[in-house]
Amino acid sequence: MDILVRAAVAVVVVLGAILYGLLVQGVIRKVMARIQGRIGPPVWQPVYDLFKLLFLRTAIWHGVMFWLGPVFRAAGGIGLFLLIPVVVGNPWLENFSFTGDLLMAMYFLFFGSLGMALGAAEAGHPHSPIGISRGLVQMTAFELPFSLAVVALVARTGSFSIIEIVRAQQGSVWDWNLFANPFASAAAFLAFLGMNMYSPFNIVGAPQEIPVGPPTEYHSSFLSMMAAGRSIFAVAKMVLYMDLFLGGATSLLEAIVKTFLVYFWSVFVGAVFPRFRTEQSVRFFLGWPTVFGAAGVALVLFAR
Amino acid sequence: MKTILAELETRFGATGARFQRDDLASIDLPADRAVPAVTWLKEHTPFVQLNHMSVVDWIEDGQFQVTWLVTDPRGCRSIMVNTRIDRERATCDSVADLWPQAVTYEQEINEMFGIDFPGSPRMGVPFILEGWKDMPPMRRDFDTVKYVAEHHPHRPGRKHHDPRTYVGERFGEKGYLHD
Amino acid sequence: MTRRITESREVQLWFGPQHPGITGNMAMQVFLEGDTITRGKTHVGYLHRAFEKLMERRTFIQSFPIVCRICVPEPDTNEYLLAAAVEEIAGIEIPEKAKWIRTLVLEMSRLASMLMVLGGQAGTMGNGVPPQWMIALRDYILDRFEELTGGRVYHMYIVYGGVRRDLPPGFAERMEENLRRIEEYLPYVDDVIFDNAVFRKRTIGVGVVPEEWVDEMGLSGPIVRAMGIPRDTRKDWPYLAYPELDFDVALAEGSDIYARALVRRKEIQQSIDLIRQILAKMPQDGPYCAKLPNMMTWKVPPGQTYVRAEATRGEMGYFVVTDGSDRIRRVHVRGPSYIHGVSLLERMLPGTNIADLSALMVSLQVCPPEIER
Amino acid sequence: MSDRDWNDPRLEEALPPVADDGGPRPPRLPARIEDIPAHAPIDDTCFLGARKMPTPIGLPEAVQRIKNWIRARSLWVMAYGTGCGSIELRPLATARYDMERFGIVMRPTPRQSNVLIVSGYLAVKSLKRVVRSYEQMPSPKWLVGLGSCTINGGMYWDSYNTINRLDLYLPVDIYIAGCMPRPEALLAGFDRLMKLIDRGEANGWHHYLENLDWYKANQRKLFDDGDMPDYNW
Repeated sequence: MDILVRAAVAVVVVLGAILYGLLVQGVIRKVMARIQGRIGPPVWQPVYDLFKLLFLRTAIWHGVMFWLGPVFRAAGGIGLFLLIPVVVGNPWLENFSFTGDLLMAMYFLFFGSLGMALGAAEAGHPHSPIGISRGLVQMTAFELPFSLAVVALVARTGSFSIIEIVRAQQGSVWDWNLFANPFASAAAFLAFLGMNMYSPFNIVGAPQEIPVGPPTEYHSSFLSMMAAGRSIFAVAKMVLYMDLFLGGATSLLEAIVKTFLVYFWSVFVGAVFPRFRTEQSVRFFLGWPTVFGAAGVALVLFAR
Repeated sequence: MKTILAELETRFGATGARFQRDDLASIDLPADRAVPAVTWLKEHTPFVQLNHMSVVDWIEDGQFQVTWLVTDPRGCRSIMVNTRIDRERATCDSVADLWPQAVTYEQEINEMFGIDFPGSPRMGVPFILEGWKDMPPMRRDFDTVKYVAEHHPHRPGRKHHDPRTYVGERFGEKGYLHD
Repeated sequence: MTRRITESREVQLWFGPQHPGITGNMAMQVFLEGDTITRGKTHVGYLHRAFEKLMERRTFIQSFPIVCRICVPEPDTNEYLLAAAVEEIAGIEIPEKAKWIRTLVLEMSRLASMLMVLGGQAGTMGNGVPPQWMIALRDYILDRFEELTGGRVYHMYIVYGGVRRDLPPGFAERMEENLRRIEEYLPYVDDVIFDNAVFRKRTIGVGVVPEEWVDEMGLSGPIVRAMGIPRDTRKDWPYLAYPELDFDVALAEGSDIYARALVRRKEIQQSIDLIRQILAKMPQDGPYCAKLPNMMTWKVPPGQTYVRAEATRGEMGYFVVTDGSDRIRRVHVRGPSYIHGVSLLERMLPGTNIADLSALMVSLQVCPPEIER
Repeated sequence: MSDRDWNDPRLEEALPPVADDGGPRPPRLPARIEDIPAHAPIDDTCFLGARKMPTPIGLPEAVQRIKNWIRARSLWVMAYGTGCGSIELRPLATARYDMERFGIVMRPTPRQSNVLIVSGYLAVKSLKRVVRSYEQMPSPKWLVGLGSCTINGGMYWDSYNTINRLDLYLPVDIYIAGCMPRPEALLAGFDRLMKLIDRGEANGWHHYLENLDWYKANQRKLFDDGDMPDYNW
């Protein structure tokens, strides 16, 4: 296949993914508003905000790393998304998945946040370092159950290729890892709460404590780039979880439905809980989720 | 409470003991005996709370009136201990070592009236005002209208009415309370 | 700031004045080691309007539009206290019905303010749902206020000698309907706030006020009741129609943020019951305002008094001095936040986690306008 | 939100005219954002790093229209309760008068907000912070004066600590009168502001940068630079 065509298709897919992520955010704001008894913004509101931020101007200078922070984040999101097959069997939507892409995905999951932390630390605003330290601590905490869950899946399929994992789950619904290995799924979905940074795990950008945390000083087009990166990052995470636990998708509609369900899991939890303190959230992730992850690995090993 | 007032009169030469309500008494003390009296009330009587501390500017007599309101929280009684100090050399003993929140009261009084409390921390530390260059604003002789005319220009076209005449001609001489 | 971060072990953080975790408009200058505050200082004065200076320039009746602005969420306590102090000095007896209407208004304002602060308590920990519900519920009370007084927030309803106008016909029924609506929602609020595992984790044992500070610093209100000490101005210094109403002081144990929130939750129910009692026992006829001289030329004999009432935040007091002229000589507002917000908060800052700071501030219910007036 | 047509000329007449009262008032500016001169030279003598930003020119009319249309639909309000008017912002943001319907949300930091609501009286100590917050906001930004106290001092006209006219120190795009304005009044004011932005006529931010010296002179009458708070974030 011509590489140029692949590149063009990839660009289109990435743009579509960003739009989809923004729309998901809009729907989520609508749902939250309904929970709070309000009408809520139009579904297109995140798109408006993105473009409005593009039309703002900047008048401050914090150094090159500061401007590169959103770039790192967007790069992490796009890199993660392009590695994960959205629709298995569709040559255009399988992206650039290859054998062993799960390892790359594990790496990219945290690359964006690390680059973001590098950039935000340049701002000099004390909220940024506090938020960064909180974020990195929490990241290391929920990485453990997530890695254990991934190890369990890999031990089950015996392959690091996401496509292989998806293929292993085809057939009936009971072949999905969600039901085939409930412990690993529980660990991974609890880690997903921390990954999405909705409450009770939104300790990084806690508005009442350290207003919006690391991105305090970001504004105008840099904030809009960060919003785009955040949206595609969210989409990539949704797709990854769909592929790993919900048996992937064989059509675009199926993919949309499943990713939506994956994301709403964290929203419904976040709607009713206040925020953890940092050490409390670390204790949480090193508690039951880790036990579930270990149990998932044990389940696979004894099932052999 | 009568016995305590009598004690104050005998021990500290207090005068003018009177009952405002049956749970609120008021007593006057000379300036040098006031803080010892308040200390005695805190140490030897159930009046352990400093509920309020205030200053009144009697510019006609050239005096400041300092009032401590000490309260017996269990018996639900209060005594207003008043004293008069000279308005020119305005210094008064501090009670900051008796009650920690008195630091804040004395800081504000020092800023708003210019009364000095020797020994109290945060004397001269700005509490409410910032970059204030005029005289202490709560003194009676500080003319706020003149200050406003100098510093905060009005929007032209704003009218002022004297309520005595204006309300009279608007609502009749009775005033508007009885309709 | 970058210099401080790299050079010293402490990070200086200005918590406010522009900070969403701050109630009102004040600032806390805190020094952090990690997430823990080592030392701090409160800065007030951003809302100073010089009420006490302005009231020296106003006639007695003109003071009402000013005093009700002293505390924004709960203006009626200020109006009542000024009226009560001046009436005591001038020796005015207010009619029986005025007493009951004043009690009703005070309880309504307590209920509205209590709803707002309980929602805000959950909001400071990132739970956005209860504030939305509670403030929407508070609007029911504001509607009744609007019907009764004409104003949503500022009422200027209590005047010398009584109140400004009578209850409109059918007020009790509409009030009862609103109270029922509020009581429908309160169980959901309990589920989201008090039965919430994360909320309990965050609040129990956090922000404990030692019991010996009560007499030492003159604390009052829910902070004291959360220690299990039954101290309520409405019981201890009975005023208006409170002695004729039966209610018992809402208490809780533990003296932490959770206990204070629990006290507020109980007092919401208490206020609802009290409003029902008042509307039931209130005399239906009779004058609502005593006969008064012409307010424009009214001169009050010289005197000096201190009156107190139970606001939502604690004991609120007015120290009023008159000198026989037609203007107040001196009025000094003793807001509970004056002690809770400056002295107590500064004393509790060291050792507090930065994550708990705004929660602590809301649970002390600091109201900056009444600190600096 | 409201079925009123703000472009109705009769309404324009009904609005109070700009008082031609000899009071201190900056020079007028072109009404539309497109008519503003391209680039004003950056002066380094300005205060707290407020810079005159060039207005983009050469853009076709349609692009400006689209920009304004989107700007009007995403207003981020800075959550800074400077006065007692902010008590009515809570009902405005919550279930009864839901301002998020119109894309108006509260943002906690000035760097990410476009609209600054000065909710009521401003003490001098508070005005310093408001000026700093306003200058930290990225352009284009709008300022809403809420309550009578920002218009003419309201009931605090003779208070030594509150300013009487906000528009001497900061460019006010729209005033909402009342003490305090009801949430409906706030919604109407926001509606008006959106219409102005949509028509590209709400350019008080540019007015501020064009007449920076005039505004700074007024501010320095109240406080000098050395008197500003020591933190700059």
